[in-house]
Amino acid sequence: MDAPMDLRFTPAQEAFRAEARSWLGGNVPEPGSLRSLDTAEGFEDHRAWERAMYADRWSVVSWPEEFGGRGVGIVEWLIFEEEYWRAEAPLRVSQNGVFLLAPTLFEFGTVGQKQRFLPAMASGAEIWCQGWSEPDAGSDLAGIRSRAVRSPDDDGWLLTGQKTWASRGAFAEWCFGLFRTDPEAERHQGLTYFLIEMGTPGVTVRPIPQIDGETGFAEIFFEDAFVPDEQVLGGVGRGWGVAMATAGSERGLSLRSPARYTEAAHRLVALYRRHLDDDPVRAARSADAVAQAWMDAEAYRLHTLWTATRVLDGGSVGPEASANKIHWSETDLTIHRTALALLGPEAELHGAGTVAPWLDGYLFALAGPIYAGTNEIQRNVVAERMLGLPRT
Amino acid sequence: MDAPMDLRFTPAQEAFRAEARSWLGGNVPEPGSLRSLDTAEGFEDHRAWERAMYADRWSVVSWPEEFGGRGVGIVEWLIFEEEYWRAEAPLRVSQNGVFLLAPTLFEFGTVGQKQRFLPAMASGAEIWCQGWSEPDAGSDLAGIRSRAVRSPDDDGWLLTGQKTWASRGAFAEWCFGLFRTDPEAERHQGLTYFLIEMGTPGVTVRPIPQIDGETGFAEIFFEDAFVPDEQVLGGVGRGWGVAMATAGSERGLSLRSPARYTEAAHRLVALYRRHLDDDPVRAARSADAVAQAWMDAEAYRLHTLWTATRVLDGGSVGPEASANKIHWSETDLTIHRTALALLGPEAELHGAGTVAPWLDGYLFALAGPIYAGTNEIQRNVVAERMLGLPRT
Amino acid sequence: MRFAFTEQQIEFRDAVRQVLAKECTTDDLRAAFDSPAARTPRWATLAALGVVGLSVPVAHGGLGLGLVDLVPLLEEAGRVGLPEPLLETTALAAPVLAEMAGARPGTGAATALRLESIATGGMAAAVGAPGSAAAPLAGADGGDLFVLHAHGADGPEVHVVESGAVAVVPVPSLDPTRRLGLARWNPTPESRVATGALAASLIGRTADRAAVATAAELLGLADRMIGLGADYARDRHQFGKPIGSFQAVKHLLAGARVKLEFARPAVYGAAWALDECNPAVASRAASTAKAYASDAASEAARVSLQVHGAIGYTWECDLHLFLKRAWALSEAWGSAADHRSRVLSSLIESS
Amino acid sequence: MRFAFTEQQIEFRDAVRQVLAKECTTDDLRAAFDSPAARTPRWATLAALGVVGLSVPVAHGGLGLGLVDLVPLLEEAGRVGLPEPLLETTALAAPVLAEMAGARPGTGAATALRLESIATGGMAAAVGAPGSAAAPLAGADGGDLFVLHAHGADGPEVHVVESGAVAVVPVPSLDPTRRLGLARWNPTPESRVATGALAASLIGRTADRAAVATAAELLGLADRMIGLGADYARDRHQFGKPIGSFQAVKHLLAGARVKLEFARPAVYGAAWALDECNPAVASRAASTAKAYASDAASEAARVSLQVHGAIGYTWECDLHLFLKRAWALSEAWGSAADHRSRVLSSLIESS
Repeated sequence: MDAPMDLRFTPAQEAFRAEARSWLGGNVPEPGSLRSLDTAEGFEDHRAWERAMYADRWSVVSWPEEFGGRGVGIVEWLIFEEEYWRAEAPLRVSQNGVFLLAPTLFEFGTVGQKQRFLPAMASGAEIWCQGWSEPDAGSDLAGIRSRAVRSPDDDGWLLTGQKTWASRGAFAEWCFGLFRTDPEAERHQGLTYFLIEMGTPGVTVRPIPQIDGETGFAEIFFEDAFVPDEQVLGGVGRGWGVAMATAGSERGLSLRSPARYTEAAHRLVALYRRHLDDDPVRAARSADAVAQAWMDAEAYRLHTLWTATRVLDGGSVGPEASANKIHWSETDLTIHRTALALLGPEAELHGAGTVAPWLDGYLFALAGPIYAGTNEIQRNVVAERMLGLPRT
Repeated sequence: MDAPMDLRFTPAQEAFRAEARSWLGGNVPEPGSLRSLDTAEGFEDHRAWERAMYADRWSVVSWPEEFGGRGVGIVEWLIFEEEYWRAEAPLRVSQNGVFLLAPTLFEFGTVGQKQRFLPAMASGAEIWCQGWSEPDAGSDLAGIRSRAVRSPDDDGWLLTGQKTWASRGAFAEWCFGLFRTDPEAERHQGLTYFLIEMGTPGVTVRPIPQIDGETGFAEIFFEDAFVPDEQVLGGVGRGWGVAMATAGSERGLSLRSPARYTEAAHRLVALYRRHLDDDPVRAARSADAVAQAWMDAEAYRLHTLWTATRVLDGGSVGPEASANKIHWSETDLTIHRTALALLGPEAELHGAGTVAPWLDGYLFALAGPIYAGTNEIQRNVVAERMLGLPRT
Repeated sequence: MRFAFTEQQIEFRDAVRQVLAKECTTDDLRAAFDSPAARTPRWATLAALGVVGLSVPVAHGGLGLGLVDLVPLLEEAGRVGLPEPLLETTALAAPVLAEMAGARPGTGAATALRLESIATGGMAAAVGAPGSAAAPLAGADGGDLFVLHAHGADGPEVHVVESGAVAVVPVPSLDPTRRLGLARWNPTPESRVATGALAASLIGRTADRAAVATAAELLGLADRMIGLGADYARDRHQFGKPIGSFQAVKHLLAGARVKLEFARPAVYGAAWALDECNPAVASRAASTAKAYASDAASEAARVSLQVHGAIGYTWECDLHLFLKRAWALSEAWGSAADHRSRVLSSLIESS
Repeated sequence: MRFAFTEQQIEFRDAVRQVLAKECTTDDLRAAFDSPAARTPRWATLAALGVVGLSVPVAHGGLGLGLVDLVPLLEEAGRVGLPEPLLETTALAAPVLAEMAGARPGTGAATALRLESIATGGMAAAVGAPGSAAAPLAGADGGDLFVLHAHGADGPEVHVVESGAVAVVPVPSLDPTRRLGLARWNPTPESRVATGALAASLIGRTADRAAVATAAELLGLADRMIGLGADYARDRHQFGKPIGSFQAVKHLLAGARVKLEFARPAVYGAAWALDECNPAVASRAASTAKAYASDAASEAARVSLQVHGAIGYTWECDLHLFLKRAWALSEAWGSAADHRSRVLSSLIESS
């Protein structure tokens, strides 16, 4: 821990980058060639891409080799992400599993659970969705009402209730979710974290059309759906603590790598440059915002490297995950809003060539301050846990 | 009420404007020639200016003639204000009396009170300060603890307690303030509105130096200070309702006429223009903010004309006063912050020629979101009374 | 000085509000999203009320009224997300035709017929923005009458053509009721209604009218989105109480409401300036109005979506019907930043 | 890749923090506001600790360390509002002299003496910003050593002169410890230390170092102001509870804290880039750092004042001691907007 500060990557890390870049260069599908993730066919297109990555051990580089990874560290993972976004590779259909559930499985899962679930997750054979929010439990996640009662044979649980806003829920094979196993306990207690096969009798799905007409997420209904004891993660009644570990991942390091934003900022600068050639006076009005957007992404990159070093030194990520979530969600909005301002009246053109990625990205970015805990909730966390202000 | 919309002033109004402009042109002291309001000498300089205005019936144009005014309407008052600010006339040392107390006196005062207090207020013979906030009652004004008990002779009240943030408090002759006359009553009840002579035995003043080193406001201590019954305004125990009328004035129309902001915005445009000649690239970075500042002032002017017409038609100003206060305080900050950005590193130069009015104005503007009810409190009012959201 | 609408203007607005509350529900709006059209039965109703022909001269079957009269109705159109092209037809095309009819009585027949057809609801328009000949026009897909610009030998020209003479390539918008399209056509001496200085002035005044009319619709949209957000915040409970009792939610909505409060007089004042003042003053007022209304509506959209949370992101929640229109209109006929830039140029020229 | 301070750097910072907590209290700061000076007993203490001579080469009595080592100490200086010119002397003047001593061993004697004097606390500096020859310099009033710019026949020149050769006209700042002054002097061949390309490079690198060093002080100032605001919000009660339990107050402070969180790595990364990378990369990083830190400190100032309410507006509340420094340093050596503009130019050139 006493080496001097050095933001350069090591030769080994640069070699890893070169290998990743080379593989991605030869294998990434033509941008736009996969059908929409929100259709059954598109889902399979994306699954095939996961399978291809897995075949050459690129789908989960930071996992141990026994589960299909390369056992590399967090810095190499960040390098891989940079290359992945630079290559304009497809959105990861297995994202909920690989980035959210997997860190939790590594921390809380039994040996058997890891062996059962991780390789199939890494290969795309089993796609996961998240079953946390309920119609009346959003920001107030501890208000969960879906319940689980012991099965008659005492070998598992019968789940009943309704989950909502499950991204990929329409086509996923598996779902991880929180259910109330002790109706007597206090709000944050008596919750249990379950791994549920979507094909289980008693589980039905209703896709929810989004604002853009696509079916991005779904409601999941449970009626006495049986889940065996082996599919409890982290112990009965301990679901809240296990879930908070996942929530930290979603807000923090693992879901939103900086590359997503640094690449978008890079494309924004290119867009600005083109508009500067076409209509310099109008483009110049966006100059300040373009610079801010680029700096926001750059600050996020540096902050991530700072956090990664702390994690490598044995530190942990606490309420900074909430600061992180506020920053990346606002950065995403700044980048896309600035792009739409540059595009001007063109910005409403749905599905049009150069506009489409910016408009789609804007619609996606708009959800950023809402999902994974609204930014209002995150600001409460920052105020209470980073600044010591009293709870309301 | 069925004349068509017409934002032009009538010939009579334009004649009034011409008369005001002519008088101000011949009488306004050289800008900067009066000593600081926050010194005893400067206070007298400003009092002399009030006396001069009063002598020619320009100090309170909208008041009835019997009290020293011209009996003109709200539109003429707005016109006078435009001319006043355009002429760079001095700050009004009698502002608390003329703009805050007077509307309340007209509404709630007895004939005797009006005759006793209004002319001396109009002539500057008696300058008023405000005694509302207390060390523990700021945003929570209803938390007032200063109290009044009946005098032994039952001909008045004995006041005890502490008031703070009294602008002009160091030199004023009179104070209007709220005291608790019924210690048993609920928070908003049992309060009474008193008019208090500062020379009363038992009243002492401690000036509070401000952030800029000037003594802008003061604490006022009361120890069994006797106030006769004739100096109760609006009835014993009715102080809250009377005070809210004054608060509406402070937030709304009468304290902050648009001319203050439209003139500042006009000077900002001139400053921008000068910088555009000196360093066009750097100045251009402020272009958007300069335009926004000018528009904010213009929108405030139009909103005031809109409200003035409603008032002339017999309407009243409700929670819009809170929206108003948020807007003018933010406008003032926008204007001055933009000016300081144009000035760049010069902006820290205290007391320097061209910088001084902008830096002083910025320091004053910074207090805007705080006094007269913080903007946080105003947003609560807008949410609850304009949007019907539930009280917390 | 009198800055208020007349009782008659308010009565007309209230009558239109009542009709639209019935005839333009969110169910109707969803139907319009599925199959957008210009001349619907609702359009006929508005024509019968005199709304569509409001700025058509009385001699041609209209009410012969000005922008001050129209603005409250456009605000109502915004409030319900009216999918028909009231803005393009009544605020923009009709005044151009009316001016032609007055200025060149000789060209009378065709222009008069078109004005009468507008007033009776028989023609709906699309109007080109200055300097964007290659850009899609709102209302073009399915439009009857086109007011277009061309660059002729003597500079700018204004042409009026009917749908038979225009090939329209539809362009998808996030809001299908915008009926965007690229118009291809051949300018002819017959289609030309103005050249030179007159054309330049007409194009400039049309852009100013468009800025104010769009701003008026944005006021209605902003009010509606804030209202939807406030309704939801009263109904939705979390942590055992309505989310509208949380200060964070209150202050989001209050901030948007304050912006709307100050946008309104700016828009009304600009409408009056366009009806009554010289072009320089009117242009600056129009730009102030559009900049303010665009920002107010953008903020209302952002805040309402944030208050709704995930439900606001779904097709089944009504919010998106207004969000999409607000996003489109915020940028249409000049963004807030474009108009701030115009305001500043005008201030510098006149100072 | 390793992005952290070393244990040694952290220990040094903690030691300096401890000393400053005792030697630079707000009472001390008030005394400094009353009679500002450069070489105070506190300055001697800092010199004895090696802080003042940190970037003076070992051969001349300093520690010979870089900006990465200095930045955590500047952050501490900001946290306590240190009134002495650590930034000007240690971050800016010493590296210029060190480079001269290395590049032109012939000029040795005077430069070596000055470096040694800096390291022992015997000289405090003022440094001119590029392109602002007529602007007041921080630390000039009462300064010992001046690094100044002139325009010579071959372009820009850098000169080093001592107080005897400079006439300083004091200029009042809102923060008297800035000791602003206008420096009048006669450039001579003896005072000249660099010309042409070397001078241009030296001026550019000095500006970049100044941006990062100022940014580091702003981090400490922002942290202090947020801390004062949070302390007050815990203590102050209204409506029967601490104001810090109101969501509006929480979110104000949280927003400022998040900005600070992301400004920190930007500043640390820029310090490293200035020590290790090519000038173009280093300049862009320096501008990013200054823009971020200026905005973070401005936001912290605004928010802390708002949370304090009227008491924050008084001389007796400590807040203003930090507000004024933050306002001055946010604009010094380039505002956030100036640096954003530099960042964008650099991105466009390199894209």
